[in-house]
Amino acid sequence: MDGRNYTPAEMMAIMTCKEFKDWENVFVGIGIPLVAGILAKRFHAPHLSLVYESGSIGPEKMRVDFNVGDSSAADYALSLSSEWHVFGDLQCGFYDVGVLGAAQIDRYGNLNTTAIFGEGDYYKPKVRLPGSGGGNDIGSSVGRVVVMMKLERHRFVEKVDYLTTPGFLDGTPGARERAGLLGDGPSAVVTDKALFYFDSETREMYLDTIYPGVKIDDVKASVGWDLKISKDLKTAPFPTEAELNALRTADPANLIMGGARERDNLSGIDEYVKITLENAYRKEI
Amino acid sequence: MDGRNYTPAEMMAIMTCKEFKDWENVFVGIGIPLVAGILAKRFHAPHLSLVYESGSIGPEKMRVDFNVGDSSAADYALSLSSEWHVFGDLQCGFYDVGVLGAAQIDRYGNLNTTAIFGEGDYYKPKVRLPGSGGGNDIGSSVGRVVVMMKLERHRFVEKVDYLTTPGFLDGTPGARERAGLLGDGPSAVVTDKALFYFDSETREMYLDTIYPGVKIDDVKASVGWDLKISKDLKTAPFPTEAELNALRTADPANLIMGGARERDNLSGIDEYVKITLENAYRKEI
Amino acid sequence: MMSVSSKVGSNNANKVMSLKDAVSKYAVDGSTICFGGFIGRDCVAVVHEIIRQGIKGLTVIDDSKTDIMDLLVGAGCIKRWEGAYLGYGAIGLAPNIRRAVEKGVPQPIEVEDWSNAAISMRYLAGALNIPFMATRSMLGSDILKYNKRIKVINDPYEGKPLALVPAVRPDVAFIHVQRADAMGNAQVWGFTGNDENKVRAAKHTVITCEEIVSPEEIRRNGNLTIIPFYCVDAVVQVPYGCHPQSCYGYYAYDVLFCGEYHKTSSTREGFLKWLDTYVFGCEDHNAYCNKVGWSRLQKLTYLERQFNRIHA
Amino acid sequence: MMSVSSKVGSNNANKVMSLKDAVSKYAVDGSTICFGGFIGRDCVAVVHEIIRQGIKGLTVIDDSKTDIMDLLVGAGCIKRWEGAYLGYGAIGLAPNIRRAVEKGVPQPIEVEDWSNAAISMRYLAGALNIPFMATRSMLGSDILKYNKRIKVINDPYEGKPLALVPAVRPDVAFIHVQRADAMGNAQVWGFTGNDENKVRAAKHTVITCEEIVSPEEIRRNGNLTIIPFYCVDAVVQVPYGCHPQSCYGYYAYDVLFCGEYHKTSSTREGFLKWLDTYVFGCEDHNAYCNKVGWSRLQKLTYLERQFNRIHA
Repeated sequence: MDGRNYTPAEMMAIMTCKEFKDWENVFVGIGIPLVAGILAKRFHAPHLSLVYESGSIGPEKMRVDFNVGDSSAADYALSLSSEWHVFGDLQCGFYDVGVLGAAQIDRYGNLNTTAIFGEGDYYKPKVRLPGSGGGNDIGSSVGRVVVMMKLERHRFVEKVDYLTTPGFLDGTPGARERAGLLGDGPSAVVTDKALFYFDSETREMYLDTIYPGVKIDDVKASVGWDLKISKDLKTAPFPTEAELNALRTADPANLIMGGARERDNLSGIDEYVKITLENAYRKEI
Repeated sequence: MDGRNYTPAEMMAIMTCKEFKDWENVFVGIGIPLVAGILAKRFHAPHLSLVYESGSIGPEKMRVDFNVGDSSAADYALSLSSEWHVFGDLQCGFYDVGVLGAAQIDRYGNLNTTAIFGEGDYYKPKVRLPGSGGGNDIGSSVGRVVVMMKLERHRFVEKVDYLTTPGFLDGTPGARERAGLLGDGPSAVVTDKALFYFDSETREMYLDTIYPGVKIDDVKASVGWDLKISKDLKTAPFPTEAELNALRTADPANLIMGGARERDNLSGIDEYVKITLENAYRKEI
Repeated sequence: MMSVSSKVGSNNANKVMSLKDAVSKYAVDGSTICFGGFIGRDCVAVVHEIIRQGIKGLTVIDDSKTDIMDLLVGAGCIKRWEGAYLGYGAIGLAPNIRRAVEKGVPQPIEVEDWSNAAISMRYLAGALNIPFMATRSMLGSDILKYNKRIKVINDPYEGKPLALVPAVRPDVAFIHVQRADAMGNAQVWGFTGNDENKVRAAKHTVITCEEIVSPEEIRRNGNLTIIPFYCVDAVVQVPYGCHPQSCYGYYAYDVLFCGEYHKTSSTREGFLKWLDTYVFGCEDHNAYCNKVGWSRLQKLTYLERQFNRIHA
Repeated sequence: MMSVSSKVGSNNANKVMSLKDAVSKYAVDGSTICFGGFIGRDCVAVVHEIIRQGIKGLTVIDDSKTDIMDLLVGAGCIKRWEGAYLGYGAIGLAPNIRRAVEKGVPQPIEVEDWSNAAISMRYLAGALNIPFMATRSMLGSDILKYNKRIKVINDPYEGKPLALVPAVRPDVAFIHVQRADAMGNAQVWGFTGNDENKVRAAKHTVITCEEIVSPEEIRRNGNLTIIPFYCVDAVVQVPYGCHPQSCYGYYAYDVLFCGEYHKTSSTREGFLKWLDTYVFGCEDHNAYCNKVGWSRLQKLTYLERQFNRIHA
């Protein structure tokens, strides 16, 4: 294995992890965002506290979570609390950063996780999506939002079909405050090909960093509006071997990063238990 | 000791205890009401659950509480919860009966625990009282209220100076419901001389039971309005020796029933610890 | 005006009953229900029994309940969902929910969108017996646009926009916990979701638990009793009642069993076969455990206890 | 608009400081404060230190806080009380409060009346960062008549009368707990009052505790951590910090010491002498414990542990 042998999902997790600062409280959703949180804790942000909407605050991450309500989310937590308290704490401003995925995003970082209308509408959508979950709440009140999604033209759209989670709304100054929202809104969009930030004046998403081997024209072609590009466009470094190793140890059966099909590579429950225990991250508790 | 050798306060505790039914949840305040709850549990209502506004639900009463927030209030409780949850549960209707004291009461059971105006007013009262505490909340939402107070003419008044806790308000049908109140209001007033109930039609307090040796005229003279008397006026039995014994064991240093001055009868902390442990009510826990 | 007595079940020392009786008594056709836990501590055994009994026309009001909702929707038990999330993150909807919403198979379901914080606040309002709660969520979003039961006001103290959400008062809450006594005092370890509020908001509560313990055991750690007896109507001992979901301190998530479910349920036929095997083919939860295999369940307990133990 | 960062103290591993420093930093003249516990777990050591430092002009917003308010009022620290209860049941007001309210000695105090549930809801609103909460208390009473900050509305869902009470956001909450780690994760045994909400509503929180323990000890029982580190600014170890009040699992109520206080404080002179002996005459809480006598304190611990033990 070397640092150039990695999947787009792995690159996305590693780029996301760098958006967290040490000592922050991160409100994490399930899947890749969570692995990014584990990774940050094992590298530059050992004092990061993860918070789960199920009510777990500051667990030690010794095994990967398959969902935000997996009992693993509660492993040696500093505080085992309630869903409503955690959302109250979110609204109080105690959480610095949240990570969200979406099916659609617009240039102001507004997100759709509810429905793709297609020829239809909200009541007869082409694709019904899961809904807000805690996404709207996080986008409304958390310090800043990091969005993780695949860079595809049908996802980066001029206007989202359904605005599930507010970004900068219409982008006018003070739009969030006028609506009554507390958090500072989206700060970064991490994709499988490039990293985007938001202009502090216009609130518009711009291309900040491109990943190794990706062409600017590919990125522009994957965005449904005339994308602005940083005057100081950067290229991301390759992931390090240490990062890739840590990532693969955190998700030893590759069930999160690799997805559902990886389950077929396991012979059964015995192998799964064995792999989990062999790769458990042991801190002295 | 025989059953005729008792204080008015002891009679009041024993009469109050009879107002509780087995299996009920009783929201208790401090002092004599609490001793009445302990007593009921040791006699006819062993499955009574006591609830304290500090957040304790269903403790075993092995020692007396000096206040509703004494750690004794939490002894082996079934649930140790919060003040706000207990008040929420009160508002949900989970508590059958509450016990309240007051400085003034009117014929409709409205209570004043805030201020005696005298020549003054709310802002310059003759006597400033403790305030509502949880009294208003209990009177608003509990199933029924048992009031405990001394029978004195300056307490049983035509109109309370300040309505801290609603009884039947102006006594008109549906007055409580119109105000938005949930509980059924006062059911009994237990005093040191007699027991009063409320007419289910007129909502007016009437004399139901007189204590041994008390004269009706004494009772009438102690009430500031033209008191109605039950056609079926009863005389309370003397307390039994068992009741008095239980009462005195529940409060072995006589600090609740006897009041503050009884402290001087104790030689010091060693004697207090000894008396408390010797009289502790031991259930197998 | 809610009568005081409407929320008070009879207090008695022994509320223990069978899962079959608890479900048939409280999960009647057309009722409104909710479930405890948050994926972990999901009421899976209860859901199997609801399906086994063929209960129909249920409304579920809940936060994120994908796994058990997929079963209930696929089995045709659900009329309406008021909630926040039905899905598997990037994967999208669960298989039966997708078929119901996109093709009306086995039947269409009504969906009303809320956020998780909104549902949490709706249960908090129910638990306090007040008609609504305020939240700063959903402002500026299309959730408001399509859900007219959310009212945006300028609050009377600060004059700023605020969303109001109405209380929930479901007919019944099913909550799985680690330990309860026969009277219904229920103790939870791990995150607690909205359970403490659901049981207070619901007209009836059924507790399923890993272990029924003595009241004396409960009294040793009253701080863990987040559900007091007076909220509870029935207590049922159902060990491994959350499988294949996790139960903190008792057993880990069965990721492979869930994987099989997803694969099998990707077709309607596969799902029906799955139901025949694990629900209709098992007369009760014990039979389900037999079918899953006690050795497998023990391994999940072993795995969990390498990470989480209950200290009490 | 409240900035997000205004409520977030710096997260760091070690917030331990002396009681003297914590009080001088957070209980500044003119600030608005509240205290944890509910008579049991009263912040007595904190109150002594506030008096020792001569802090003035405090507003206290709280439920039932008779004992510590009597000290603060008598020492002239209090400008205003927004609360529910200052008294001893049938006995009436506490001695210093009576003198302040009835005779303006040592100075008058402003009093605004609420009920305990109303104060609880004001803190719940603060903890959720919403401007108000609804309650069915106080309707039809004179509390409403004299307190214009309680707004009676016909609620927009059911059309029935309802009282709204505004959120509290005190400058600082002082909370005494049994155990906390240096980062501020605080665990409480016994009833919890409104503590979980006070720390979230307050701009700053100071935890005093019987014992500072390791984070590993906290992690063994995360369900008891009702106060997470991010609500906390300072952690102070103050054994017997509630004496003469009780601390569940640690020591019983000192009824005789309280009796002496009442007797002595029945005159202003007696109270001032008491202050000289137990507050000004003790340079810190350790000196207070010396004066009370460690043997006496140990007896209270012995007594408490005959009834309550912490199982963790």
